[in-house]
Amino acid sequence: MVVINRGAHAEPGTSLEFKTGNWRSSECPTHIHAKAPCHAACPAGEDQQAWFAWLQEGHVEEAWRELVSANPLPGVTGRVCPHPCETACNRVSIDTPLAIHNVERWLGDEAVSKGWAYPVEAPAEDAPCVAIVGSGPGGLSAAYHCLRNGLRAEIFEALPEAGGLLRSAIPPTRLPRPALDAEIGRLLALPGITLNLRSKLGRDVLLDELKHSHAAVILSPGCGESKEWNVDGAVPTDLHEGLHLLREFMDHGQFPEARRVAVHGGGNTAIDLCRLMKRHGVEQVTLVTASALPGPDTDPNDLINVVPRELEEALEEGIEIVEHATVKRLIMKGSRVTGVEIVALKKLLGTDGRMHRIQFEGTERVVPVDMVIPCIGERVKADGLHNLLNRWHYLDAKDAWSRTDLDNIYAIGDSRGDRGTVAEAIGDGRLAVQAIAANLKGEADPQADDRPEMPAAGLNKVYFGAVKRTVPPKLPVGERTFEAEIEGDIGRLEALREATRCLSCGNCLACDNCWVMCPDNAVIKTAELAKDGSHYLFDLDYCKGCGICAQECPTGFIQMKEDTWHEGD
Amino acid sequence: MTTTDNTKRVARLAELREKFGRHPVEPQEKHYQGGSQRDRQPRFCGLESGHRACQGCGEALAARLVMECAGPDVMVANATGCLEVFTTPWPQTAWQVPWIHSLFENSAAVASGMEAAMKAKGKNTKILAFGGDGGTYDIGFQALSGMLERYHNILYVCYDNEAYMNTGIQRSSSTPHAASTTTSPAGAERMGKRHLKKDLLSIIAAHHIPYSASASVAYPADLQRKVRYAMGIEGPTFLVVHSPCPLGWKHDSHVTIEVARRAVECGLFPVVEVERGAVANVMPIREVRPVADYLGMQGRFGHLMDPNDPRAVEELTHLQALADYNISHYNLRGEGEDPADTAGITLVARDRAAGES
Amino acid sequence: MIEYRIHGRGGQGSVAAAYLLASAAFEAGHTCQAFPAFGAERRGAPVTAFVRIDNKPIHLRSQVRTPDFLIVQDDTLLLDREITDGLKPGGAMIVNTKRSDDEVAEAFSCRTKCIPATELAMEYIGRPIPNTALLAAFLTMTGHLPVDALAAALKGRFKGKLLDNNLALIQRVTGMVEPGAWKETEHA
Amino acid sequence: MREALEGSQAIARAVALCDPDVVAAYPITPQTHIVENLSKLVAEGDLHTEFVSVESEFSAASVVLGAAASGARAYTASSSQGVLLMAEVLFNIAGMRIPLTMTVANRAVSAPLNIWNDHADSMAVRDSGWIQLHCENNQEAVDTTIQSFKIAQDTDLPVMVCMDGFVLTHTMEVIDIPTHAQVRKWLPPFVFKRALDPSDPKSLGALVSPDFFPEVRHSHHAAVDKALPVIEKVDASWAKTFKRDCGGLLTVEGPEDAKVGILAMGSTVGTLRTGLEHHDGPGAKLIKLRAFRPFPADALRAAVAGLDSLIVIDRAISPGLGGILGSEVKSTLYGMPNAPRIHNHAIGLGGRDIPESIVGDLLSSIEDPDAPAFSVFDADLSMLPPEDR
Repeated sequence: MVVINRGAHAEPGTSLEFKTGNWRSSECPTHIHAKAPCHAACPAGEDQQAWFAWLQEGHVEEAWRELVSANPLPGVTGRVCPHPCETACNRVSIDTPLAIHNVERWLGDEAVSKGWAYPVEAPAEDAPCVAIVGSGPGGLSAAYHCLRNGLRAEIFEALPEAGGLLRSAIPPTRLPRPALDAEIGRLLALPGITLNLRSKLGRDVLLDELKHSHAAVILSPGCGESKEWNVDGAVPTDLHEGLHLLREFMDHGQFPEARRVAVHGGGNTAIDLCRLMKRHGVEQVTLVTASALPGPDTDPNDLINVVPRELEEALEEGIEIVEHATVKRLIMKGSRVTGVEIVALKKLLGTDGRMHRIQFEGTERVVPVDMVIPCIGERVKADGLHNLLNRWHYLDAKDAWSRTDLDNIYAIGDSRGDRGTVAEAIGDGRLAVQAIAANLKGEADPQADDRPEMPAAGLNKVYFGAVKRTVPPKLPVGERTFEAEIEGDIGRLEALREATRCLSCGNCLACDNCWVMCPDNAVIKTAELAKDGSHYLFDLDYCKGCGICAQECPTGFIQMKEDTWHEGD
Repeated sequence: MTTTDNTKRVARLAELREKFGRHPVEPQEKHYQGGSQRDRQPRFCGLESGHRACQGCGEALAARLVMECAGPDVMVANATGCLEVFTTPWPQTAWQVPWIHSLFENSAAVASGMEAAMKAKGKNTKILAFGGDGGTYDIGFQALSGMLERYHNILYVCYDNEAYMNTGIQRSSSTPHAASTTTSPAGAERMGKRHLKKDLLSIIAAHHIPYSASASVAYPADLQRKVRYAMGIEGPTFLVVHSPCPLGWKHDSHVTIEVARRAVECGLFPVVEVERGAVANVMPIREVRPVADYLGMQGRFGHLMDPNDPRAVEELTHLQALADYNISHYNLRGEGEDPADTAGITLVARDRAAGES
Repeated sequence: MIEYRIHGRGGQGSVAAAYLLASAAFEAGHTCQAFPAFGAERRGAPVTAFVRIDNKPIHLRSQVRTPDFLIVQDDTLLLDREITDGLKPGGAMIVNTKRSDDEVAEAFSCRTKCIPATELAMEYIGRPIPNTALLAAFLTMTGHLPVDALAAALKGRFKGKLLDNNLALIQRVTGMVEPGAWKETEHA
Repeated sequence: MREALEGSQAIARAVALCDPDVVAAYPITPQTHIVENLSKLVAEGDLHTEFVSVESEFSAASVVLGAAASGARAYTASSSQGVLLMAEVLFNIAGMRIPLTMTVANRAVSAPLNIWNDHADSMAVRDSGWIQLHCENNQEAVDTTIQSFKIAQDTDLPVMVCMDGFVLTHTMEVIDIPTHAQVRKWLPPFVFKRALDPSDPKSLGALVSPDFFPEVRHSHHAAVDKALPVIEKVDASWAKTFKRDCGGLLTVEGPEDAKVGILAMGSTVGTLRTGLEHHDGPGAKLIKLRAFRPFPADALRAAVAGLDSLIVIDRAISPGLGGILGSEVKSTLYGMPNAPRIHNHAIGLGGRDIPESIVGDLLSSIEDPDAPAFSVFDADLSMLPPEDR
């Protein structure tokens, strides 16, 4: 019963009895920790936004620990990765992407120099042991993630040194050996990892044995054999294919004599080879690629698959690149090559709905060369794996966890045939081990991270100004040798400064915008971190659903979603 | 946390009671539950939730921001208008401070009386007077001018949403030129309001009071700084806060802040500070927007957006000229304070953290 | 009850004269009532004020239509022949003028006393306010209020030199007129 | 102490005796002298109050509203157009049940412009919900002013002390002004329970929906109604202390067996009394109505019992109806057995001088069977063209 008081006055704050929450027509604000696009794009599974958040607060070691929770080799990927994270970075919509790659490398090197401990514990003595074939980035990642999952790892490497293609195929100008050795060394020294060198599958150890002796087998042999090169007409008897030449050069520092060279292919191996040969004294190096060079209208699917920086440096160094072309025929003088006939080519959609490479008749021309080097990709060496290889000489992995048709056998990295980067191999290793660990515990496969990605349009860019991207030091073309690393270290100050450029896509910045700008006082600030990782709660008893908080959230962490609230909830 | 805060509140109440000579009473448990998260907010909540403002109301936001840094030792005189109606539907009130509503046009005079009462009783409780643009620019203007002239120790805050919104969007002297309202509708003969927005701040400044300023809900930290500054001044101070009205301006409720921000960025609502009649400070616009960016978001200017209508083009050009005038008159173009100003500015404005301007 | 009507011009202090007379009556122990003929007149315009003096409460609020006495503050007002309208038979008029009593009395057919009050005021007070001189002459002639009551009333209004000058003026005027000359009118 | 004082000066002195915390007023003839005298008291240091020199009557009313709502004893004064300019605030003060005092120096309302006395101004706001008390003379005005502060805070209602402009405000008469000590002893300090106060923050002036409005309105009506005994009690208490009263709600004078009565408010009563004293013939009862709001219906019925005719004097008219007081008296007496016949006349509009001889004219007019139910009694209709009569 209402009792009307004198003059009809009201007692303070009584409006709280009136729940305006039921005014929301359809949507209510929700905290959504969407994937930052860098994270979504990272094959290794790093959450760059998360470790940048640590850096923003000046916690460098925490940033590294966050980073290596997914990728144990930041010193390596920070040098060799084509960094799709930067391509995806939302800062592009304001100025230029974050220099994630450079900061990652700095973090990796910092960890080595400071001797920070990897965030792992020694597995129990009787912990299940996983056999890993190959010590390339995939194998090393798998071994590391075994430790993170409480498993032991035993690596079988055919060569006398660990590292796989990191050692055999990547020139020290991109990945100096001391940096590689230091990071791999620290990783392999972790308790719970056993490394067997010179243990070649099919010769020193058999797959069937491993299947029985170990809880699971991860095959990470890499691609050690070049693909067959199809070209019309005759080929020289001394035809060298690219990977082979590269390895030879790594081991002996020598290339066959040639004045003018044509390289056929479009990957990092091809570019590395071109640059090394040019530096070695070859007058003219021509790369013939079916893909396109980057340009404003270039279809990403058509883009040449090399690290952009490497491509840029190659052009700086005078490599000639013929895009949208293929080698049709070799011009021979006896057993010697005197030229290559190249023809224009493009990937076009066929009537069957698939992409086809179409050569255009009448566009043929001849480039005079002394040597032609096919560098069109590699495939798995069959040793010890005969019955597992498919018709293209790859291992068939059927899911995201890299399972093969055989129980407890996983195939990761380049050997899957659908991979091409160090980061992908590292990601494969992590996922395969997570599946194995779950499997051993009798659990279902781990949930894939199906969070939506935060698009640039989801941010409120008003709150972010333009900031210049860090520019790493670089050796001038004239000073580039075969050993000295071309790109330099950005240093602590630049790394921390670069971190301030991160937009924290989809992550709460605790900027207070929602708390400050709610006309209905329906955002509650909490001292403790709430479950969703922010310091704010929505008081849906009063939220009218105006959407200001979502609109003004700088990072898109607040989004308007379908309302599920009922009064009294 | 709970106990500390409750202890603080009880101590504060005791202090106030001491000051006002009241018999101590326990805090009313009903509305100060102490234990809830809501009661532990690290800010003073003078305007509570549960008020009946529209979704995305700029005025409700502005009033809340003002109260945060003004209260609790204040008393408010509120003119008739949306703010009054949506906060105090009897038997409820959203106010946590002493508050009185009398009439549309007398909040400045009622506040004068309250201030005189405080003086007579030797108390220094600050008096606030609130009014909308109708109650300030128009019907309450005389009372306001009198209050300023008599030099009462009052902070007058005008929540400027540029029309009589409470009665259904009729034009006021604060309505911008060419805006369509229910009493200045756009039609075949007329392009909305025929007259200009009154330059109230200059008129207020001509009273040579210690401090008068404009602010915008889009820049809450700036707004709150101005309130704190005014609170510290012994004498009359005046603040006009640009407060978008989604209903009257005809924009979506979620873009309230964005609309207000663009008003500042295009120069149509200059954010300035005036001390003793002289412009002391302005909020610089780093990147000046065309007025169309601001006007185009709002239905009240919809009739100006037809590039094929020469009348629309003329009015749009006129508004652009008015904005340009403001920019040159107040010298608004420039660097300085980050325009995207929030409470957590250091966390957000990465360019500033990076040392770039 | 004795009723008075005071004629003057805006700015000459007609109301003040009425209040002064009423105050004097109060000082002498009477009840009194004094009020102007309320108007919106400006400086120089003819104005009227009224005084009632009695020994019991005065309830009547109407203007004085049949005065016992007239006090005329400015002889230019004599141009208005109606100035003596309603004057009770046997009533008397005191006029601020340099003219002779007879001249004015003849013109208006009533008992008249002329006092050059402005000149006297200028001499004693330095301002052309005729009230003190007129009232002093009037009270001396009627005798129904002691002149001391006027002095007391003046003491409630003025201080220092101004008061002394006014009191000196009273002394001077009382010597100029015949005490009790109009006394019988009190019983009229 | 008895003094010969101008009415306005006496009112200013009376107000000062009540120690008001806040005074706000705007000058208007004939209220001006009250404000001037208050200003002078402040200037001389005889009155310590916050004197707010506002820019309009509207603000004057608003200022005292704000001040009283903040727990201050507040006072204002106005007249005529000023009262009408205040009208909106006056309704507001009463509706919010805020206790304060206002003196109205009653004056006609223009057009045509007229600065002289009648009751059109206070009548225009009679429905505002204020208590309205009329004073016959300046002694009553002084006493009622002091009483009004007590009545206001005892009832949580504003009180309008109505005194005739010029006729009282500009008239000097002998008035007994109480001492400060006496008033302080008699008048309790100001208390307003709902006062704005940061340690107990209430909201005043809320929006009341149709769900509650009739109840709130009724409570206001009941409160004004219930002020009747308060007014009587306060006057009685005053009389006990100061040995004089103001006549409570109304007073009746004259022969017990009189068949004719005259009812009036304000200073007119004095002239009528004098007129009756001097009138030959059977005596008449004189009824002085002091409380116009609340309207003392019961007291009035008792006062008129036994009368055959009652002449009701109005000092304001409601064009198209006639006298306002007359109409209210009629409606009050309606249905009363042997109710007197009402003769309603407006006199003295716009300051028309009321001679004592009017009593005779009034009394003889009731003999005329063709007399209209209402007339502007002292108007010379021959001055009007026939079509405008």
